Amino acid sequence: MDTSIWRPIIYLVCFMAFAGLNAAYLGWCERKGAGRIQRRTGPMEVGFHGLLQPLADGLKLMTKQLLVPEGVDQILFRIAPILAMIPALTSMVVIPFSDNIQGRAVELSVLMLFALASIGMIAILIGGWASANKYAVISAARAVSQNLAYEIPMLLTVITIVMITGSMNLQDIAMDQQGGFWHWNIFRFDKSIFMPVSFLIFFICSVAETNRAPFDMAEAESELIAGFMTEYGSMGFGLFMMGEYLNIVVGACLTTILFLGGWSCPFGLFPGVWWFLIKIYILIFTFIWVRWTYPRTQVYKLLNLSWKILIPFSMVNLLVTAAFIKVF
Amino acid sequence: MGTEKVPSSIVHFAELDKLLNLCRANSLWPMTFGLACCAIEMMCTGGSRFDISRFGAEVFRPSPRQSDVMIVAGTITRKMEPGVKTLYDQMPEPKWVIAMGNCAISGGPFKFKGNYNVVEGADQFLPVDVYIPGCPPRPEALLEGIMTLEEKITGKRRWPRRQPGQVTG
Amino acid sequence: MTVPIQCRPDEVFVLNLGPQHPATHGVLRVKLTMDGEYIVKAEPVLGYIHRMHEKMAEAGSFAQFMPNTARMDYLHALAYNHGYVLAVERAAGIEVPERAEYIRVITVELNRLSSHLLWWAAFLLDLGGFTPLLYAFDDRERILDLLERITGSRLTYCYFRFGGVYNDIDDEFIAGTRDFIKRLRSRLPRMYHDLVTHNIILIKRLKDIGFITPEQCRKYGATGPVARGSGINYDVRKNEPYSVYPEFDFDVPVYTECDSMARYMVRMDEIEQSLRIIEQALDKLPDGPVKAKKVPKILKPAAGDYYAAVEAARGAFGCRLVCDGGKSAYRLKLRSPTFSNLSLFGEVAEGMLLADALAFMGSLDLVIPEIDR
Amino acid sequence: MSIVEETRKALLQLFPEQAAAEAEAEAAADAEAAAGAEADTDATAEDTASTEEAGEAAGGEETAAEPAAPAKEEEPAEEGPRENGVLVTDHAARGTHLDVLCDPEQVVEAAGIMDEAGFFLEAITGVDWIKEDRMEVIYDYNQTGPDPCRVVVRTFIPRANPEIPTISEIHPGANWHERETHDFFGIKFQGHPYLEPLLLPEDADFHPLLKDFTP
Repeated sequence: MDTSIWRPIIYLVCFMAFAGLNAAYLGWCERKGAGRIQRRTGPMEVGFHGLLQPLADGLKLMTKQLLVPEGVDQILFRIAPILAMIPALTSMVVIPFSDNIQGRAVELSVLMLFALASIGMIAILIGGWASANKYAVISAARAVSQNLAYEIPMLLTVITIVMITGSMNLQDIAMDQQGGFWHWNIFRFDKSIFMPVSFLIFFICSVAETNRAPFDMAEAESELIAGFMTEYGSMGFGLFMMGEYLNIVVGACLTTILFLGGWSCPFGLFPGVWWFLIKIYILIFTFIWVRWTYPRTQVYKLLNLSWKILIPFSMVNLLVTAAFIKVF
Repeated sequence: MGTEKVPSSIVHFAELDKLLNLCRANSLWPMTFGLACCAIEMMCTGGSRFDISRFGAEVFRPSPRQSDVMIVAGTITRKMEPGVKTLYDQMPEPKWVIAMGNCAISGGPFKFKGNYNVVEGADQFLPVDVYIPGCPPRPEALLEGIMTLEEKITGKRRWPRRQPGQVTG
Repeated sequence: MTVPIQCRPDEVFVLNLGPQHPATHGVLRVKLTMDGEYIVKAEPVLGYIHRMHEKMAEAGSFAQFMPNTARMDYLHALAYNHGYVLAVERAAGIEVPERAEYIRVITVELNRLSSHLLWWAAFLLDLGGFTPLLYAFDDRERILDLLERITGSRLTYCYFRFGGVYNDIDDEFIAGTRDFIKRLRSRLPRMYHDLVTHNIILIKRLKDIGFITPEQCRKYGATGPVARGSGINYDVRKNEPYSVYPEFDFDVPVYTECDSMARYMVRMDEIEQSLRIIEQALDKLPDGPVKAKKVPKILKPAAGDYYAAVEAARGAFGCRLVCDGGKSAYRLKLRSPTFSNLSLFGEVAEGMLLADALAFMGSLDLVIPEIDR
Repeated sequence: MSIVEETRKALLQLFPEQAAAEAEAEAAADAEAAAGAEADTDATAEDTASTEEAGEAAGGEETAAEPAAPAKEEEPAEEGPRENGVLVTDHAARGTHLDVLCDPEQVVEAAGIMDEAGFFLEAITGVDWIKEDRMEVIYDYNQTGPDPCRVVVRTFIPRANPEIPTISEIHPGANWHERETHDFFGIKFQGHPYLEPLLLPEDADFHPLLKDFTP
C-alpha cells in the first residue's frame, strides 16, 4: 500500500466529489424519473433539461434563514443533520470501486460499513427527539424500530456471503466473484439454492434501511408531515436529504459487491469500474422506480414482514448455506 | 410577527445577490396547503398537463419550515386566520405569499352584508406578493403567478409577457 | 385489527392533526389522544372553512345563490346545482323540458366521474402512492375539458338554471364524451385495477381497516359509498328517483365487507355505472328546448317548506327550502353527506393506528367546505 | 301496507286524539266496505277500492281535525295555526311523505319511534320566525328501504327561551347536528353532552342565522 500522504487526499477529494455529485444529481434523477413515470417532463426550464436545478435548490437551501425553533434541544438539533451526512460519506472510503480504486483497504470493511450505517439511524433518532415535535418523535421511534428490525435479516444475509467467501473484506468478496455472471453470489447455486432469494431479502432490507418508499415510515408525508425533518428548514433539511441519497448510493454499492460481482463483467470480459457504476445506477434506478410505483406500507405490517418472514427465511438460508459448504 | 424585516447586510455583493435571487426564483417550493376550491386547481397545476415541475416548483413540502412560497388557495375564515398566520411565521426567510383566487384577494363572493366569518383578503394580515384573480383561477393563471413572482425576485421575466388579444401561432 | 387499549391517563398525549396537514384534504382538524401510535380518542374539530352559505341564501335572490352551490362541494358541483335547482323548482312549480333533464344527468354523471377520480387520486396520495394521482388527473382533465366546453368553467360549475340548463350540448361534446367513455373503459382495468387495486400493499392496508357496521351507518346517518360499503343498498337515484334516472338501467354497487376496501370498491364500481348511465343518456337524448319557457326572472315561491334530495358523489345531499313568499329563501338548510359521514370518525377511529386512521379517513372521501358550509 | 302507512301508524302513538278519531273513521269505512263487499261478489277489485277508500277517509278525517288547513298541499301556517298531528304530504310537491308537528317535549319520543322503525336522522335545522316570535326546529328522517319515505318532525319553541331536549342519546348522529343548530340559532339542547361551538370559532357568542343578527 502506498504510504504517501497524497494518495488519501486525492481519494478524499475524488470521493467527496463523487458523493456530492451523487447526492445532488440523484435528486434531479429522482425528479426526472418520477416525471417519466408520471407522464410529464420533470424540471425542464432551469438549465438544459433542468440540469441546473440541483444547483439552484442547493444554493437556495444554503442561503435560507437558519431557523432553530424555540424549545428544541439546541445542540442535538444542530448535530443531527451532520450526523446523518458524515457516516454515509465515510462509508465511501472502504467501498472498492474496482480492484485498484479503493480509499482504504480495511480488513473488516463489511463490519465497518454496517457500524457506520447504524449511525444514520441514530441521527434520525436525535433529529426527531431534539425537534420537540410530536410528529418528529413518532417518526424517530418508527425509524429506530424499523432499522432494528431490518438490520437483522440484512446481517444474516451478509453472514451467508461471508461464509461463502471466508472473508470480511469487500475487496476479497468482490474478487471471489470475478468472471461471468454465473460466478456472482446471486447465482451461486452450488453454495445455497436460496441465493436469489437472499439477494431479494438484502435488497428489500436496503430499501427499508434507507427509509425509502414503500418503507418510508419515518417521513410518511400524509401521516407525519415530514417526519423527523418536520422542524428542519434550509440546509439542515438539505443535509438530511443528501444523507438519504448517499445512503442509497452506499446501499447500491454494497448490494453490487455482495451479490452482483462488483466490477466484474457479466460475460467475463474486461472487468472495470464502469461495470460497477452501471450496476449501481441500475439498482438506484430500481429504488426510484419502486418509490414512484407503490403506496406506502403500514408500520406494524412492515415490522411483521421483517420479524415473521425475512428473519426466519434468512436464518434458513444461513443454515442451508452452512450445510452446503460442509457437504460439498 | 412574521412580517418583521431581516436586517440587510452592510456589505452587498451585487453579483452574488443576483445569482442567489436567480436560484431562489428557480426553486420555489410551495407548501402543501389548500384551503378550498382553489386547492384542487393547485393540484391540477402539479398534474401532468400543466406540470409545475418544469419550473422546479413541484416540490410541495408539507412542512412550512422547508417551503419558500405559501400559496393561499382558498377562503380564509376567522377561525383559520390564526392558523395561517402561524404557518407563515414558521416559514424561514426569504419567503413569499401568493394569494390565489378571489377569496384570498378580497373575500371574493363571500364579501356581503352580513359577513361574519370570512376574512376579506389574505393581505389583511399577510404581506402578499402576487395576486391571482379567478374563482378559481385556472392552472395557467397559477403558473403565470409563479412566473410573476420569479420576475419580482429577479427583476427579469422568463418569457415575454403576452399582450391581451395577441394571436400566437 | 382492534387492540384493547390499556394505558394510564398520564401515558397518553394529544396530537393535533391539522388544520394544515397533508392528509386532511383541506382544513379539518382532528384532536387525537394517542397512546404511542394508537388512537385513544379522536375528536374532529370543524369550522375552519365555514363560509356562511346558508346565511348568503337568505341575503340574495334564489338565482343569486346558484354559484354558491358549486362552492360547497367543489368536486361534485353539479350534483349540488341539481339538488338546489330541484328544491327551487319544486317550490315554484317549474316544469323542466326532457332534453334538459337528460343533459343534467349526463353532466352530473360526468362530474361524478371526475369527483371519484380525484378521490381515488387523493386517497392513493394518503396511502403514499404519488403516481396514481397524476394518472387520475390525466383522465380527469379530459372530463374538465368536456364540461368546460358547455358550462364555461373547470371546477365550480354554475350550469343549471331553474327550468333547464344554461347551454345546449353540441355534437362535438357528444362525440368527445363517447371517446372519453371508450378511453376510460380501456384504462380502468389496466391502469386503475392492475396497477393499484390488485396491489398487495394496498389490499393489506385497506382490508379490515375502518370497520363500520350497518347499524353505525344508520345511527349516524351515513349515506353514499360509505353506507353502500357497509351493505346498505341505498342510492337516492334508485330509492327516490328524481330527474330521468328511472329511464336508465344501472346497478347500485353494494359491498358487505364494511371495511375501507369495500368503500374503495364501491367507488370504483360506481365509475363503471356512471359510464353506463352516460352512454344510455347519450343514446336516448331527445330533441327539444333546454330551458323551460316562462320562468319568471324573480321567483317568489309560495310559502311553505320543500325538500329535495339528490345522490352526490359522497352521499345523499338534501336541500330543505323554507319560503315565506318572498324573493329569497327564508331559510335554506343544506344537508351535506360528509357531515354525517365524518361524525362516524370519532367512534370508528378509536383504537386504530394513526396510519390506519388516516387511510380510513381517506376512504370516507371528505370535502371539508361541504362539511362546514 | 306501504312503509308510509306503517310509519304513519307508528307515529300516531304520539297523538292519541288523532289516532282515536282515525280509528273511528276507519271502523266506519270498514263497515262501509264490508257492506259493499257483501253487496258485490267481485271481492278482489272491491278490496283495493276499500283500502283506498279507507285511506281517503283517514285523510278526510285529518282535514276535519284541522279545520284551518283544508287542502293538504297548501301551507298550513298561512291558513292559520296548524294543530299537532301527522300529515300525509304529497311527495312530488313537498319532497316529504309525512309531516309531523308535535310539542317540544315529544321530539324525544318521536325520535325513539323513528329509531325503532329503522329510520336515520338526516338533518336537524332551526328556522327563526321572528314575526311570530318563535323558532321552529325541524328534524328530517329518512330510511334506506326500497320504497321512499321521508318524515319531517317539526316543533315550535318560544324565541325568548329556546330550549328543547336532545335526541343525541337515541341518534348519535344528532350530536353534531344539534351543535350546529345551537351555533346558528342559540337553541339549547338540554342534556346534550357537549354543546360547544362546532362550526363557529370556539369563543363565538353570536348566532348568525337569527334574523336580527348583525355582524
